[in-house]
Amino acid sequence: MAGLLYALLSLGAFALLAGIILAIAQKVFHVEGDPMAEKIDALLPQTQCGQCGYPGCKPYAAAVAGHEADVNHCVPGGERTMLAIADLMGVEPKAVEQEAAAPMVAFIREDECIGCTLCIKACPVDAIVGAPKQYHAIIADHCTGCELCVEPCPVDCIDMLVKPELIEHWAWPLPETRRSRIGHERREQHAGHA
Amino acid sequence: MLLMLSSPHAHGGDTIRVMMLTVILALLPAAAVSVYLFGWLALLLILLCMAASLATEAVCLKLMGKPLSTLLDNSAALTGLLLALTLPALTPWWMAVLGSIFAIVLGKQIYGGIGYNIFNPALSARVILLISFPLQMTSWLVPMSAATPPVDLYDLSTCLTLFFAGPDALKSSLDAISMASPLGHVKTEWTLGVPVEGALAAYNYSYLNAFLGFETGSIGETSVLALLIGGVFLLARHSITWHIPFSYLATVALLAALFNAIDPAHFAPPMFHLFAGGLMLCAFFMATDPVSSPVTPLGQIVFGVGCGVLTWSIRSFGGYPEGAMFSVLLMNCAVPLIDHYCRPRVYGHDGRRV
Amino acid sequence: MPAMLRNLAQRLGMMAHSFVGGIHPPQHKLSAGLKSELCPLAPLHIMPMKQHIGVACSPLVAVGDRVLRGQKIAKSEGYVSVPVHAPTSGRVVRIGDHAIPHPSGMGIPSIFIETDGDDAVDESLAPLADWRSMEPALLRERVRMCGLAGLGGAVFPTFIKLVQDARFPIETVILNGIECEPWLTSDHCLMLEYADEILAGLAIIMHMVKTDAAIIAIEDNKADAAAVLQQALEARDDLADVRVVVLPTRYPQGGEKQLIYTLTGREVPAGKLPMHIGVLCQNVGTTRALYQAVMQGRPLTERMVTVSGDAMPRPGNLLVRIGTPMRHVFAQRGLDVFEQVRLLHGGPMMGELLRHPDLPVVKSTNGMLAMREPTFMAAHQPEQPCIRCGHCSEACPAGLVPNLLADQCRSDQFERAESYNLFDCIECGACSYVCPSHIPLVHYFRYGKGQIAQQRREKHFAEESRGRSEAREMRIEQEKQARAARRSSVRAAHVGQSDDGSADAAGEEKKD
Amino acid sequence: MTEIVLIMLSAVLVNNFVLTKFLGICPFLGTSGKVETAIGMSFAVMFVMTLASAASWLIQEFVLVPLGLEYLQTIFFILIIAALVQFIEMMIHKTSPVLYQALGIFLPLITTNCAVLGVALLNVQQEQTFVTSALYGFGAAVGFALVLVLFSGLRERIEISPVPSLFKGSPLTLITAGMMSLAFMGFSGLVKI
Repeated sequence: MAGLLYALLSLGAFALLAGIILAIAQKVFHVEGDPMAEKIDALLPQTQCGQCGYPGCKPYAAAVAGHEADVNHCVPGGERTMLAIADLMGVEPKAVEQEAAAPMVAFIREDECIGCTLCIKACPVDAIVGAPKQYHAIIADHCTGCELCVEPCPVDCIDMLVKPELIEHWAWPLPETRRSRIGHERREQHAGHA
Repeated sequence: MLLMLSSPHAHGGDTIRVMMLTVILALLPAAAVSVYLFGWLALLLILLCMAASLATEAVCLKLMGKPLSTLLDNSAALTGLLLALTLPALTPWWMAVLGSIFAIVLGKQIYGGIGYNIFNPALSARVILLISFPLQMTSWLVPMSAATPPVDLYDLSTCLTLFFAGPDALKSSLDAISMASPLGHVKTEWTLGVPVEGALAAYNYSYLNAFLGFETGSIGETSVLALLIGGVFLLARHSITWHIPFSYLATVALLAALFNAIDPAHFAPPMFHLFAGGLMLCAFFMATDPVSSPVTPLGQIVFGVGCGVLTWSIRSFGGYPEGAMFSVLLMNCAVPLIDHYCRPRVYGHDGRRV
Repeated sequence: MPAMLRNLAQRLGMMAHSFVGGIHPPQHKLSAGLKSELCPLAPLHIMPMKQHIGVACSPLVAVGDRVLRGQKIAKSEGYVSVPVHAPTSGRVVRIGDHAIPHPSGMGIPSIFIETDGDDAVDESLAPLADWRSMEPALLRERVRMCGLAGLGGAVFPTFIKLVQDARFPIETVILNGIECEPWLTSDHCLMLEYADEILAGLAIIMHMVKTDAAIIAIEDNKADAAAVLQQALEARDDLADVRVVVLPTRYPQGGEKQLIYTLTGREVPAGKLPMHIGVLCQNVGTTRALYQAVMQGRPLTERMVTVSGDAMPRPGNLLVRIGTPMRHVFAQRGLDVFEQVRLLHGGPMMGELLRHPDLPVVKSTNGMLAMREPTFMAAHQPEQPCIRCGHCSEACPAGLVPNLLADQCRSDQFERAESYNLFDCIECGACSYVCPSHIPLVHYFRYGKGQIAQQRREKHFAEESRGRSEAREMRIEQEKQARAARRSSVRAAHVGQSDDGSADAAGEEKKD
Repeated sequence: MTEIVLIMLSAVLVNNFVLTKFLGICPFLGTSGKVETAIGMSFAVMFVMTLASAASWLIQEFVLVPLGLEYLQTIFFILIIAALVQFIEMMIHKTSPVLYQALGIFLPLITTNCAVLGVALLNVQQEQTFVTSALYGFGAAVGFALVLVLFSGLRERIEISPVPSLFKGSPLTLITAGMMSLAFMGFSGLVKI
């Protein structure tokens, strides 16, 4: 009987001690906010396009950090962004749902624009300039190609054009050899897991 | 047809095939000595290992849908030859075939073929065999250079019987035709309390014999002279650099000299270490295998020193008499990290980088 | 082995300094020692708006304008930029895109000039014969106006290097006559024929950067050029502290960083310029062009081009007007059928493969090579797995480990590639040259560098977008608050009308 | 002094927990994908293992044996380990969120890492003193860290190799671990403890 008592007492006392130490540690090492969300946000392309189903890049980052969203919802970021996030989160990569298209910019056909300012209100990065009853124009260098301005336009005068390729921005493709495809095969294999 | 082809539009003309062939050529002196010592048996072993390696490689290539022309890069032949040279003369034929299959499949093809293996294929097969068949892998046939060789190894039919049917077919036991290797002898005697000098004297050990290759051992590792000729040939042809062999041998010699000076009864002298066992073969042909050794000069020196320390430690303290093979395999594990931390200094950067 | 002996010799102090790595490709200098010839004028010249490193120019002329040789036809649109000049007299017939010698095969805006055959010269720039008494800044402006860019192949605007910075005084001028690329002999030819002009140009450069010390570096396969320059040097009395140094032939000795180390024993720190260690490096061709710009008032409209290759019937060194279609130049040396022939712009080690000969000669064109298809393809055999032999890192003059870098680039591990100093690669091609597996290492590095640059641009753009998006959100928030405040004040006023007491209270609250 | 060296050598190389005793295989395979992760895991395990072996010795000697409660050994040891793991988990979450993410489930799972419990139980079995049991725990952890980091280097290289699809992923990982284990057999008999 005494043995049982000793056992219970010692175990209880030890557990209590451990509990107290851990409680103190919890206070000391308390983590404010979610540092992961910021790290993920830094990887996102900031088009603020909402194609992920969240109202912008930051909310999506927060959702991923909180394990509420998958890593593969960023369409404009494409595979590379997905891999970077998966890498950061330490989770298996998943196939990107939609192929990222070539980078686009919006273009307003000025002669058709009625100056309604609806597109200006829709643009998440203030890339459209103009005043009521005036022609609006897109600052091509600021446009993220999110297409959010296309829908609100009452006269459909906004076109999405492929961003012109500059010789300065031209980059060498991978060599066309059998071995060079290993990297791609590896990525495809990861994609196949989804 | 217009591929995107980047500069340079000139090439020096080196090929994998020629590099591998160079190593095979460099091994010929050692192979010749092995045939002199162990007669037809050595030749059979070498040919069988090479043939089995090539056949295994062909099957693997076929299975993976790669072009069979890859066989012509000579790497499978080299692996077979290297494996054969590390085997004792008494290795039965099936063990040689098994070893070749291990070397090609587990050692190389499983990692993606030539260039991707992590461990030296021949050595990994050798270690698998050693651990699986410890008796056969540590029975050393008495060579033809001995005063009274128990079997005539220059007789083809005797050798064929021995090779394919084993010693029992010759109405003799393994013990009757085998002897201890110098390393094994010293280790056994030490555990019995006999100091190194005494053990060597009892063995009739002679440095000259060991240098020329008249002591027993694995068929290709006996002759220091033949291996040195091959090594110098490789160095001259720029197939290997001096870093690994030099640092490896120097480390073993230094450690041996140091501890021999402290306690000559326990620790064998440096010359003995350098001439004994598979050290020379490992230093010039195994540790220098480009695929499984570091790329950078500093990394190669670190690699060589690591091999040296491990070889000497295992020989002096370990359960196995010979540590050269293990040490190279162990250092193979560390190659990616060595490569990462031992990069050369980059132009315009000082000292270490992050 | 030679590398080992060399390192040993260096350690023992037998050789002063020598860059690490390097290779010894066969020289093939077929056109060495041949007299230069003038390339006849082509009927049409194509002047791309960007022939240098930096910002593109914009045209100053319109279609139909008549231009004179040396007339400025395009002005620079930024600091790192130099203008473009008409190569001969004629009429502007078109302004539009035309392909340039660039691996992408893309075109850039160009001015097309139809030659009238007069070759009338624009004389508006006066020779500056008394440069010794002139301010360096004035001479520097002349160098800029004349469109000078490094003619060794890098085409970095020359005037930028000639800047005087009190913090970094130039101690030594290095005149680069190494020309380590196989086949090429254009600098060699210039040194043999225009030694006096090169030395005069050197004297001007030394005046501009206020130094007396200079080294003329020449490889020992051009001993004749070294002798000529030495002789010309002795004939002058103003260049006492100038030495001609003959170096053992090794590629890439002519690389600016490698040459500076070999000659001075100092390295250009990463991310810095030679200027920061007190060195100025100039190519001999650029130096002669500088002489012409200052002493003759002639803008850069012509350059020496080696036309060679094993498919070239008559190799030679030609003085070619910039903008001349390459097809015209090749035709001068007997090549007009381009089947089974591969054309290279520059030398075989760092030059670019051309898709067709209908491209203009530009300021960077130091050579035009025509290689037979089998010779060319022998250098581009199928890639085999890396056997990690380490020959590439032995050959690398920058101290990189090319095979690991290539692995990283191939599998898109760009951060790691950067930490392995991918951007210190000078793309000399020594690694690919020695690779027994025929791995196109330089190609992988270019891929990696391109991808990293693109990612940086995207990241930069993303950060800017984030800033704009956050600013907008903040503005909307402020507007909302302002509206809410307005609404509440309106409501308060409303309530005040119906009940005086509470309106007073609200008013007092507002004051607080 | 010699004894200390021998204990360390024995724990790190000869009786390596992962490659010779085959303990702690789960985190060995789970966290060796990248060198950085492996290094983080190594430090976590080193911390837990060393402290756990010291603490468990204390508990064994001053609580369990005097009270005759040796049968509660396992529960007590697990409790110590769990508390330590909780502690280090909080610490890593605070100091390195990325490592925290990368280690994921394997961080709390150190609790059930049989190597940790194994070293504590072995210490009791081998009747070590306080110092030697702490050393043994530390040595075992260093051995774990050594092979984990070496292995992660190998895996990073395998990752970019064209491995036949049949062997991609865990099959080749296990084979490679087996080869490493074979190589480590070379150490057998090196230290007789």
